[in-house]
Amino acid sequence: MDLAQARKIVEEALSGIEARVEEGRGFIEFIVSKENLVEAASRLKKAGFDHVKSLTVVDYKAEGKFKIVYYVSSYLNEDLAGVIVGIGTEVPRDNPKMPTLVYVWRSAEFQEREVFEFFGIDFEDHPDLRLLLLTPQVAEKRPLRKDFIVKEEPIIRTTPPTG
Amino acid sequence: MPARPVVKRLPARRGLFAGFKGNVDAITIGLKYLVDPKRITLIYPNEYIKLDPGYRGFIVLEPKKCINCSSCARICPAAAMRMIRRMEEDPKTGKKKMKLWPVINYQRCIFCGYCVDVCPTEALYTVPYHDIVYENMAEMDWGLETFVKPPEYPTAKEGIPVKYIVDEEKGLVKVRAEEGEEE
Amino acid sequence: MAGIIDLILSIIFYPPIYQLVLVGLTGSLVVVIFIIWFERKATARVQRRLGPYHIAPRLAGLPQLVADLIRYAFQEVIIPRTADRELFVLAPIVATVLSILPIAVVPLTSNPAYWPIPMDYSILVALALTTVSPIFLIVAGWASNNKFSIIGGVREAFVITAYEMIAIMSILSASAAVLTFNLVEIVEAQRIWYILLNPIAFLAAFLSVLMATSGFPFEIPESENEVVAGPFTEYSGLLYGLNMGAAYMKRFAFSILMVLVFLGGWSPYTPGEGILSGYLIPSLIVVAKAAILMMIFSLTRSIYGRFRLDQALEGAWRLVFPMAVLGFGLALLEAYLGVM
Amino acid sequence: MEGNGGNGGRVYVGNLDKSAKKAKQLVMGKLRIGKAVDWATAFSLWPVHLTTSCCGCEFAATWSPRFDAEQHGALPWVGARQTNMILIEGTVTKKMACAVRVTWEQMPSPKFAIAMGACAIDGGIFYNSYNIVRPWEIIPVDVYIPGCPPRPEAVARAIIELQRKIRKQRVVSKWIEEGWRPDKEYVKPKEDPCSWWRG
Amino acid sequence: MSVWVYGEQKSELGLEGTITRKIEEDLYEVFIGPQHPGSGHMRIIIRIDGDIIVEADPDMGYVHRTMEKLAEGREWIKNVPLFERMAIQDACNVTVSYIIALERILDIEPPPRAKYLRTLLCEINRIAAHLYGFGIFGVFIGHSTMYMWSFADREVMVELAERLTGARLTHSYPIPGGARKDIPQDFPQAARKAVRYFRRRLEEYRKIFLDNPVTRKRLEGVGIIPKKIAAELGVVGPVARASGIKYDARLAEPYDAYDEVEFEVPVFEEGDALARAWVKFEEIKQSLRIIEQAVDWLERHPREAPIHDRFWAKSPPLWKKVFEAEGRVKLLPLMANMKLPPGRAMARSETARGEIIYYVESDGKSTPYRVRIVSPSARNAIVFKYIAPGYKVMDLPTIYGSIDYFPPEADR
Repeated sequence: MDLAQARKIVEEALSGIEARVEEGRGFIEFIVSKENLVEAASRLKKAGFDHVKSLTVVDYKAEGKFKIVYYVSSYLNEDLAGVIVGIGTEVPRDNPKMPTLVYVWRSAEFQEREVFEFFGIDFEDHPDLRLLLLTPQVAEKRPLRKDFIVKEEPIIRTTPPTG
Repeated sequence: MPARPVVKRLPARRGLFAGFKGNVDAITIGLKYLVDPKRITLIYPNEYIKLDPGYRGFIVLEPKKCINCSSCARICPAAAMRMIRRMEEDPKTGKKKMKLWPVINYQRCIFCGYCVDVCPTEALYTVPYHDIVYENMAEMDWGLETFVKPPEYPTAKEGIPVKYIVDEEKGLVKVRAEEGEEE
Repeated sequence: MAGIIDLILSIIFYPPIYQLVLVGLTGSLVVVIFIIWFERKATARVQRRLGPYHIAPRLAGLPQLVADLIRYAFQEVIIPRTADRELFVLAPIVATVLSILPIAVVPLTSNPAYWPIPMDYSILVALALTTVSPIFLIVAGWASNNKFSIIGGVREAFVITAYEMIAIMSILSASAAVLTFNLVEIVEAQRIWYILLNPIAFLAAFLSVLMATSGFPFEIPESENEVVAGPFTEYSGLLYGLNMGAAYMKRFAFSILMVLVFLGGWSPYTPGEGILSGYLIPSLIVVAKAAILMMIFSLTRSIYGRFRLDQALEGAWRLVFPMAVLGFGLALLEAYLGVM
Repeated sequence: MEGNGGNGGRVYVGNLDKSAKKAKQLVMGKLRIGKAVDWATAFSLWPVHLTTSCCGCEFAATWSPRFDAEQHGALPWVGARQTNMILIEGTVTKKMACAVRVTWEQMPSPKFAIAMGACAIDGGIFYNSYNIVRPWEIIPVDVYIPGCPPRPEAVARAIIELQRKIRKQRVVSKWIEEGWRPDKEYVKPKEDPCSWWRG
Repeated sequence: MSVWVYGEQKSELGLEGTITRKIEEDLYEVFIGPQHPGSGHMRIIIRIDGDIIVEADPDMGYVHRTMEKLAEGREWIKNVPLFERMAIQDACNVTVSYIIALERILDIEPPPRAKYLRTLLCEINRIAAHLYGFGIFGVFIGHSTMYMWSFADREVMVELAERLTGARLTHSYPIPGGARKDIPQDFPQAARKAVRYFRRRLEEYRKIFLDNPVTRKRLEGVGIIPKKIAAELGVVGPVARASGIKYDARLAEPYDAYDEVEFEVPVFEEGDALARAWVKFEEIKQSLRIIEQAVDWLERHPREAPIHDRFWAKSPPLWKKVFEAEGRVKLLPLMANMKLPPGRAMARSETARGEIIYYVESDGKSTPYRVRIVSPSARNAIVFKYIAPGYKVMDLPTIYGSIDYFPPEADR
């Protein structure tokens, strides 16, 4: 089962919904609009993709949007297990809100809490949207956004060594 | 397909006396090791492991070989190896020239050995011992003078060197390092 | 001047004081220190390592326990503000004293001059006294007002319901076999050691004593992984040292009782007259046998994990209790056949 | 003198601290107990069970049969109340700083701290992370072990150096005399590490 | 507050119809906190009703060392030692999929010798990590001999790794294009001895740990995860394979030399803590087989630099001399700030605790634009919330130890 076959399966599963397809090395992803994300996700679940492997959010500061992709695969259906399919959407940077997919894939619950505290994306009616990893003071700074800068130390050293 | 999943079942409980036989097995194994423990303990201060030269221990600089290219500072993942400016007058031309010398800070060094592997002239080499501890932090931030000579190793003065060889019957066997005969 | 020495000597060798102070306190302290050292070294041997060594390389680390005790003695004793102060301090002290009490009523010689109390109901008195000290573990758990210690205390209460009945029944089976409550007669009747005549009762007693002093398969009240140190989570310094000692002293008291009942007490040696052969040597034999029995107790630490609380209770009631009843039935059968 | 009996009850006690001071002079002065206490504490440094980060693997290897730090008398123990050494293994994050500080304050008094690994000294490979705290900012540290993770012999060497330091500088007997450890000044963390918990 | 609670009596149709019932407030709330022998570097807040856990809420993040944010500021090769610190017991398995993702962006294939060297070290680390898991599992159920024995035998594997790479745990052995060191001369003989020693030793483990009546009673029927629920919760590694899910990253997408070595993936159906222990037990036996095959292959084939020609063809003569003398592959100074072509890649590898997935995006600069890591323990953390309720308080350490949960890897 390589990526081309998987692409056909997913396309005919998402027949009604228009989706932008992007290829990467080792995966394939479908970007749909925010409204029919839940619909696309439940269709994928019926097609056999039964758990979320990784919920990835990339902050494109230049275009002013977040790209949120749920990379899913299958456990129970062996030949779908070899391939990773992404289903995602794009959300503006200023007020990032999107519907939660916890009721479709329960395995996304902890990763959605993590994305909420690192990027500040608010998932509507997520059952238990609390901080997972960070302390409240650090979580306010939304650390994984591109405008939170972590400074590196220069190679040339100014302070004299003490030893 | 070279790898294939194999479905197995847990060993079933073998009737009423399974518990009794299980207890007897566990106790005999325990007593077997009580009688002959096959110890692999290193009695640390009296013996210490003499590691083979490939081991990534403390790092030492040979100033003559160093060409001040600072590639070791660029590759250090923990920003432990950094360059300091040192005004030196060139013996032939007598002019004052500012050179960059690498200096290591063991408060941050993670002993990954990247700097040793990337140095174009093999000016950095690793010393095969690691167990040196400090009581105040300043001693770990080394200057150029301490960086050029290997750190003094207190354990070598107190104990006899020992080596571990992998063995079929006891797993690891302690062997005296120099002569290599059975400890 | 001579009068005073005789006075002191008679006080020391006045049986109840001698037994409580010398065999009880100092004897159990020495045996407890030796047993904890033995337990750590034996477990280390089974686990292919060395155990305490550098403190005295020639003595294989024997003073390690002395060092631990001194450290506990000179460490700061913290009494939390939220704890109930008086009970918090009293509970470990009373638990330690009460766990030694059975030794004070147990005969260590057949020579009537050195019996601490009239001996005709001694086995009942000894068994009754063994049931008193666990209550103060629960009090310690409640007084330190800490969630883990309360759970630990409640678990101690659960475990008492499991082992107490079995311990009493299996040890009493000896008096059923010899048809007397007098420990001295039980010891004298044991030409063949009672353990050979009734191994089932011995096994039941062994398991119930393991449970009483939280030996390894049943280490539930102080099991580290749920309730940090059980009832003693809030204790530090000398109070914790006392608590840890109390568990081992209770085991020492129980093993002396088991030695008298199952292993023939001072059996090879018949005590004669005078202090030395009438009292000192038999009590040394009994204490030595108790130490050996405790060494066997401490071997389970390296072989077994921990039972869950409900599994321990179920195991006790479904397996060990029928064993005790069987032992008692066997004892009655032997009494009927007049074996002893 | 009437002391407060806590919740309402009255407990009559003598002047406790005066008699305690006299007993201390007697014990320390004449009976030379100080040397024995130093020797005893040196040989029974029990580390508390607080794994702060991934150096915990080498902490577990140090007490494994091959390196067996129990030969120096150190036995990893369970609760903070019954131990006298804290071994900080690796990085201390902002959340863990609260746990480290609270555990440090729960431990009874003559207590020592060993910082194990480059992360516990100056942040190691996570030097510029926003979620990291330097342990020497929250508790006074006695011995530092470089390495990431340091070899188990380095941890055993740290225990031996700490033992020598306790016995040579008579740390515990000074603590008994003065009531606090003179060789280590009190470390007050700049901002409260548990603020995120109470907030 | 209404809480998502479902325990033994949940409906068969998986989780869509989750039962919610109001929890009365007077439950006893216990913090199994960061300083607690029953939980590693995390806190589990449990509400108990008597001895039964009604609700368990894992409070993670005590070892969150911000790997993803730091990775965006560091050059490509500096991230290898950074990601290795997630789980230093199996350092090779954790970093090898990051390196495979880089190689997919660079579009290069490491030479076969480098593939076999990486697979060899990955399997040595898998056995070491499984034995570490057994050790901690032994501590959690009070069986200290299991902790001591598995750590004593883990030292054999750590000794082999030290001979091979020069460091005990943090080898940072894979580099883009290959591996850093070739095997020393006496390594194959030592490896075969270790394999024979382990085959005999595992029998004794079964007797004192897996078949010991006390341990067996403690593990059987605890933390049962049925196959449908395991797929729904997305659990990984031994936890999934113990519930009947036939999934392994080495099986689904073979990387390195896993498509040439012959091994089995053990799968059990019971789904309880004992099945998880048995899965790890069988996996150690399979890893021993792989080590033997890898060592035979490496011994038969000639010794040549285990790195891609792109970094080896142009290297100065000193590189070749050092490789002949010590077998050590020196790095080119340009590797310090190597620029990757823009692209996105995803790679997964099977660590001892489950499958780790890297999403790497580069925009042509010398530092990555975004690295997303989902580690196995992060995906297993959901077991606490949904499987622990309904069991007893003393079962929590058993469940914690059986899923081999390692917080530094879960919090990244």
